[in-house]
Amino acid sequence: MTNLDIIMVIVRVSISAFVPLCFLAVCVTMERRVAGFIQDRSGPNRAGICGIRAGGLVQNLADGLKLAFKEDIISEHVEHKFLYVLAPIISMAAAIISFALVPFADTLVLDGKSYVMQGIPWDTGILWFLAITGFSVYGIILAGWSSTNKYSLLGALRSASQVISYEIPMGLAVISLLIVYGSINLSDIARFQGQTWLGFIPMWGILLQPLAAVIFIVAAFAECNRTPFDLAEGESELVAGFHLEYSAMKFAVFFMGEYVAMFASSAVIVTLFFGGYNIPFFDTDFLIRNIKPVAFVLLVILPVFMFYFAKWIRRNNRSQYLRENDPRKAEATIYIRCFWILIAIIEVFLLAILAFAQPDTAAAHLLVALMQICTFLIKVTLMLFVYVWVRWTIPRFRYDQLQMLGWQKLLPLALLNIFVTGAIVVALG
Amino acid sequence: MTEMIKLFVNGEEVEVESGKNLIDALEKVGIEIPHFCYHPALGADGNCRMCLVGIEDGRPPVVPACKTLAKEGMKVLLDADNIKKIQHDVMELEFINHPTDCPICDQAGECKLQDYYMKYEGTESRMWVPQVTKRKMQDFGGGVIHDQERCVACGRCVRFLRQITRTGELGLVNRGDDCRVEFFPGRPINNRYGLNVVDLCPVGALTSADFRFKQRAWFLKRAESICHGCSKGCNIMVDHNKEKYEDDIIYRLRPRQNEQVNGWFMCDEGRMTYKLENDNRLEECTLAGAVRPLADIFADAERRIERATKVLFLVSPSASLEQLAAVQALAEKTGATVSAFSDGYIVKDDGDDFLIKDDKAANRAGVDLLGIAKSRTHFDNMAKEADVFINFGNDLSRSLSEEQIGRLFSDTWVLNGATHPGQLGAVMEKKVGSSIALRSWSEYHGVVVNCDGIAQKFVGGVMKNVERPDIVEMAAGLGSPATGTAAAWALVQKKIPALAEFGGFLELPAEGVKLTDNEAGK
Amino acid sequence: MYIDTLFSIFALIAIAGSLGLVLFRHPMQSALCLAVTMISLAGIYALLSAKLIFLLQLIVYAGAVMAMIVFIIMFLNLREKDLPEERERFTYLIGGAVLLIPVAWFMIKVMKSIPGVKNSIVGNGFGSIKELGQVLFTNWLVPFEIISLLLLVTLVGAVVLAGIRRESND
Amino acid sequence: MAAKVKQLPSRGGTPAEKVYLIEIFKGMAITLKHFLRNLWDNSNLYVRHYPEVQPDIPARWRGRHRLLTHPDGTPKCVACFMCQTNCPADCIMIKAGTRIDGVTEKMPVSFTIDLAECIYCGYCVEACPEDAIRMDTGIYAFTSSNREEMKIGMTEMLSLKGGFPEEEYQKGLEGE
Repeated sequence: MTNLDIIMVIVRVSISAFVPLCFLAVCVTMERRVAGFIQDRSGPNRAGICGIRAGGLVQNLADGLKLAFKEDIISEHVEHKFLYVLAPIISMAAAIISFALVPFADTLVLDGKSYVMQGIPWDTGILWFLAITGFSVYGIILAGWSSTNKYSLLGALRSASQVISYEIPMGLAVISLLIVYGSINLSDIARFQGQTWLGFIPMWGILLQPLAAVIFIVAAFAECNRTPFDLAEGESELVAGFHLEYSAMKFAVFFMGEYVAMFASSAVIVTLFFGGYNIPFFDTDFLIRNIKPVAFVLLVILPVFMFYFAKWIRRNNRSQYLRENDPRKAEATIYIRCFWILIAIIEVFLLAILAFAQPDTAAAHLLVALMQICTFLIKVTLMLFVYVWVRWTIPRFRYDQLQMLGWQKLLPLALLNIFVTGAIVVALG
Repeated sequence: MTEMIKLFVNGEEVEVESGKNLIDALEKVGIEIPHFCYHPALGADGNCRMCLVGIEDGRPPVVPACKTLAKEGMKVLLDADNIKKIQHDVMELEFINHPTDCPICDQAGECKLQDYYMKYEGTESRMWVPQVTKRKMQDFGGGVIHDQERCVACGRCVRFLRQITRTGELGLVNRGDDCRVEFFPGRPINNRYGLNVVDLCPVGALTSADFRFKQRAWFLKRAESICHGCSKGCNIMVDHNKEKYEDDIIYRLRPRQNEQVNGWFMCDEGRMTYKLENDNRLEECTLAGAVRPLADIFADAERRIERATKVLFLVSPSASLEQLAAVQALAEKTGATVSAFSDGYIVKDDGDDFLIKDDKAANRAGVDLLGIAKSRTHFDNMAKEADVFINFGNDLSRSLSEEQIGRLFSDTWVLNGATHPGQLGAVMEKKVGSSIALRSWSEYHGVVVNCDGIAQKFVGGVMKNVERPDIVEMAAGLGSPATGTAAAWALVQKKIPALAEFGGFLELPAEGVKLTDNEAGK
Repeated sequence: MYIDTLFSIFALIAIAGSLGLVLFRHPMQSALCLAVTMISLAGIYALLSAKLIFLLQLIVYAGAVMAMIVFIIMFLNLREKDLPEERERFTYLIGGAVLLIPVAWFMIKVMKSIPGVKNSIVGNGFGSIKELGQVLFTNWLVPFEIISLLLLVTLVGAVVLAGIRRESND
Repeated sequence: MAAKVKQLPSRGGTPAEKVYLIEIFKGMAITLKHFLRNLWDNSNLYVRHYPEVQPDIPARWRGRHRLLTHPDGTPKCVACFMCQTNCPADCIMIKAGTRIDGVTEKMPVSFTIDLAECIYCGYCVEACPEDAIRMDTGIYAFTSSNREEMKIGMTEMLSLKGGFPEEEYQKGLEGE
């Protein structure tokens, strides 16, 4: 192994392990602010360090600190303390590992060696995701059962049977996809979606397999225990469901596990149905061959974008009531300056590439990989937004409705989809 | 059995006892005739006119129910329009000068004026002339406070003091709207049954200075109990309440009707015994001066009883039959001697011919029935020999002086079960081996036998914050075969066959069971 | 070397898991130990480059079957006091172990008699999904379909047996 | 005043509605519209920025309790226990005693309300026969770091003043 190999392993693993964790902050902030805006409220807007509130991000920091320093209670009546502590760890670990096989950029070629941009460079792809998400049910069952609390137990019962039921339509939806893509490797799948159809329609999963997309997304919502399928928590009837007895950091781990699972399933949805890391209409080869024009376009677009972004910040970052020398305006100025400095740095790099880089060199490959990572993350963020958006739109299902939907609607539809897809694929040769 | 007769009320046939007036006869079958001045113990006076009822085909057509004997075939009208108008008009008359200060009146909640207003009147006042004002907060002596404005001049208090106590301190003076109850100048109420007038008063005119403003009547929980103040065993109602964050406290004792024992009344001393139940109670159980859990004390005492050559138990003559039987059973098991020495409970020449007795122990007859020795010589002899002495709630300081107690138990290990501190004398109690805080009579159930040989049950409704064992539990903790009240009751039934027919002590009739003299001999 | 170490680790975990399955008193703990064994077995499959079997082991056995078992144990909601008292379990365990010694000895003997095969690459793409699928759907098509049918019949039978009987309602 | 009843036809029967997804997307379009509007310009939010912008409270608002006094400064309360009897939260604790200021016979020796348990239902105000307790102080925020401080006593409640003019308060009562 060369040094480059080792560096690449570290980079890949850290991206696949830490990006989901970093996205926690994005998820939580988005959850709150989107909820606020949808309901015509403002969301968290108070917590700040020296007046810098970073759009609500500091609130997460405050909450994290609170949860970390809260008293960690394990009730006397908890008989199996080890399992009780193990439960949140399982759900968090399963969530993080399930992201390991999702490619976040096309295979990177450096010095003639190619590196698969996944946490674990393995080709079992989507089956791995299905296998690992199946484990998260252990965390829920153990949490609910070892809490020795009827609400927790009921929550765990609901949650576990829900996860087990929805795994089936999810797996069946994936099968019809696999018939189309002809591979279970997520990298292959992503690359497949980089092609275009008739020259202008990207061959995304959502267009090839709309029914499978709907089934998979619905099942993914259920697997993550998200509204409208969050009966496991059902605070109105079950208080808080399986994590009722958990406090402080153990609760926080459950909480984070849920968001990481959301991130992972968003990533899988994006990879399966929304072209993965591909920038629409531009496949990797095209970008690498035309690195100079691409860099130039970026060079122009970024400041223009920043200009409007700054205007937006100015408009919205101000106090909502009469105030002399509004400190939030000063705050907005700081944000804008920071962003301009960031843009300036990126511009310098782009200029350097424009000036010195040749097509098909390491720099070109790296720039494209970075662009693809950004694209991937933007797509995942949009998918996360859909999660949040759905949560604040659709009310919770009743439990029998939930099982009815899973077994009587999604399962037959998924089976039908397999038959139809198989027939079409065979007919088209 | 009394003879039953049939009569008609509002056209419906009812069967009532003969020889009673209409109010009493119909009350037995659940028909209420409103009245102020009539009281079964005081007889009919007929001054309030509230109990006027119609007699169909009778002459006169309207009669006071309190003065009319129920007769066979009588046709009584209660809901005729003219009767309703009479009731309404009487109520209106009573309210002309009534101050309507229910918010500050202690009677509110158990006031006949309030009840009858809701039932029989319920209209706004038509008066526009100023009300006649009279004296308020007049001290009648004997702990009775009088409010002349609230008085309905029914004369119950006056009649009670004339007929029952025969002291006659009160009288009705003036007439019309100036009529009021007064005591004769310089002679306030001064007898040992004076507070009964507070219970007799149907309205809030007479209130007890002791209970005044302490608690509202509707908050009070009631427990049917027996007064433990003397051997008469008056039937009482224990009115207690546990306020939020506070202890369960008895606010007052009221007499409960029992023709066999106390009629309708009780003495003033008896009323005040509730204070002993509330205040200055022993709270902690100690072992060698240190507060310890009950189980440790029991274990220690049991070991000492086993080792001892001679053990003496002292029971209280106020303890219930069950408690006595439980201690007896423990004594039989351990070979100990039981004494109920309690000469000090008898106060010479204190009693009278009405309710108050010399003997201040509630269950001395029961002690005799169970055959427990109580003579002084027996106790002295045993005390000298004993090396373990266990007191089951006997207030020995009443019978013996501190030095006497100290001399008797100078080299004896003592376990003192007591309800109040000082029952073995202050000096002695510092030296005792262990002490157990016991429940008092308002906190346990049981049966006591009064001086007339009537066995009566009582219910303890008070639940103190500090949990204490009662004597049955203490005996059981020391190893008595009677492990609970039910087992102890079975032992009692074995000793006293007259009680054997009742399954549990709660099945005893409310008026008590008269034990004949030869029961004691068995 | 590296593979051997991993194999030993997985084997040890599998053995520890199965021991735990037998030794723990509480069914929940036993079931979780079984899950651990299943996962470590999956690891051993992976070492044998049987990719599909590895994944199926994870999805079906560790994921679905064990989750189902744990789920049902959770349903029973057994507490320490509900468990039967097993006074003589250690006697039984030791007796069972003693009884198993000849069997183990026999097994070892059989193992040793099998001619050793050198570790060798068993063809490119061995154990991958594509290879397995091709074998299944060409050479073994008829048995595969028959088994599918059998499973379907079982499934329908289970549903029919578990279904609500409307007649008994009235 | 009777509640306005609006009858809506039962929905969800047509095939398009039974597919459910279409209706979900319609709903999501509504929420997205709100989201985008507020994201574009957050000055339309229906939010009062509370500590800085104080709410207007009507005279009928049930805030913290106060005990009223006669013009001569003696408490109107006669310790009749009506409020305590009616309190559904069991948060009023009164000790009564003989009156010493000569107004009537009875007065509260202590009058404690445990605000931690109070549910601000206003039954005490309605039950009071003397108009001695009111919840018209206009104080709606009450916090404390321990439970004991949440109990307010008689002197404190007597010292509080009404937050509204008397006519406005009476008008509020009539409105009910």
